Amino acid sequence: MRVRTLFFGVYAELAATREGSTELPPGSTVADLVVALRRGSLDWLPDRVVVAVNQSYAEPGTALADGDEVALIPPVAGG
Amino acid sequence: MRVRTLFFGVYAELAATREGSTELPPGSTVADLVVALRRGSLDWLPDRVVVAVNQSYAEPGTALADGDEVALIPPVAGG
Amino acid sequence: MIRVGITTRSLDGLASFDDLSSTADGAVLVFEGRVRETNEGRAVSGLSYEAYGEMAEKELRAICEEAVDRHEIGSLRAFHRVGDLDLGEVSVVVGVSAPHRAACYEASRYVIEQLKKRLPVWKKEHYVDGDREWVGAPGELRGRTAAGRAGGGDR
Amino acid sequence: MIRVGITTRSLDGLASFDDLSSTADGAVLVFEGRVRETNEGRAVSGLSYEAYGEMAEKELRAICEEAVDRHEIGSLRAFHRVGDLDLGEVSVVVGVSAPHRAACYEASRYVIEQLKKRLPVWKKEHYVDGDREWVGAPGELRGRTAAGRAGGGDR
Repeated sequence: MRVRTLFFGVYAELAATREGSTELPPGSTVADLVVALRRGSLDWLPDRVVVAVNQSYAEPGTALADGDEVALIPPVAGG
Repeated sequence: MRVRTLFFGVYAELAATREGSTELPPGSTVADLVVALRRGSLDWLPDRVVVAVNQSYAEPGTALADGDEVALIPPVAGG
Repeated sequence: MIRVGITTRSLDGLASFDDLSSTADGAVLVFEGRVRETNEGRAVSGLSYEAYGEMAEKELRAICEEAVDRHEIGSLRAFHRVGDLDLGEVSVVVGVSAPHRAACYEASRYVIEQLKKRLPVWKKEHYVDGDREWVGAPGELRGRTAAGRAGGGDR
Repeated sequence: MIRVGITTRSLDGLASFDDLSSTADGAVLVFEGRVRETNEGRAVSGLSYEAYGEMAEKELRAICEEAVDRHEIGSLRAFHRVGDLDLGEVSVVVGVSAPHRAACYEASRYVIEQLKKRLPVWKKEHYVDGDREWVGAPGELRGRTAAGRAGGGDR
């Protein structure tokens, strides 16, 4: 399966992109995606990075599905 | 000595005036003034009425002086 | 830095966001109290406020000075209106600007709560049924006013 | 009753006292967050905000719905601006009207505190010395950004 990845703030700057996509084995979780990204070019990505799946905050154990929109969320600073 | 008395809100309505003056023996306190007013026509005045002397809240024991401005303060309801 | 007043005129613009603007302050909070159409279940048609004007202004300034002593504040405005007010009209406004939001919320709340306790201001409610009553007046006195004797004071 | 948004345009008028007027509500409270000239001792020249727009709008609506569930509220407005902001410009506005003031203060504070914790919005501070930094970004990442490599990221 393939998920869409979104980058914001300092993560977008370091990834030098705002969007990517990653191929994962069926049954992969959020934690599996983070491991895959860190093994690729995003070695700086914190292993406990906050993640949103389809625009809702998700846990590391959340299962991913083909076509999911997964956002990597740096520490927020609104207001 | 003589003090000026001011009435507001429901007290002004019941006293049918906004202002009066009362003659008191030298050395009188706020409590003495309230007793004098209640013995006069203002028998409805609560004996624990809140009083301000010269525009500051005062205690029953506060001593009065000739020419003081004494306001009888009904329960406040600003805001 | 503190501006206060008791006035018969509209409070429009007396504690506006424009007035409270400073690049030193990251937070601005403006509270408005308005005449509601009901109070304790009775339909209200309007209010009359009366104040011991000179004392009320002194007391309001004292309250604001206490708030400024307790919190890091840029500007503070507090105004109370007196006279006859229609439904929806603004009776009180409190505006605060501060470097940080916590001070804004705490100072604003302090001013409005203290003002309600301490300001020598009185409110007569006018009800849709024609009755009028001094809010907070002791029940035993209400029965003695003209409105009370006309039958409205014994609720 | 709830209106929220994430927008690149000025927030002027999006949570105004006129907009929040209802004779059922005796209290109106409007909070504005603005760009301050200093942060943690550094002189700021401006900010850029970036948001995960769709999620931020959903999250902001969820926060407002929680506030309405917890308090008796008439109307609630919350808007966050994104893009480049100068000193003194409004970055966030929260407006509440309610029958009684306690609900206004509590709901307003709830929305701003939750928004700061949960809204997927990021802020890059521009400093007078020319440096720029993502606020809250982990120190070890700052050193890897273009600004960090130019020497500003190791404070």
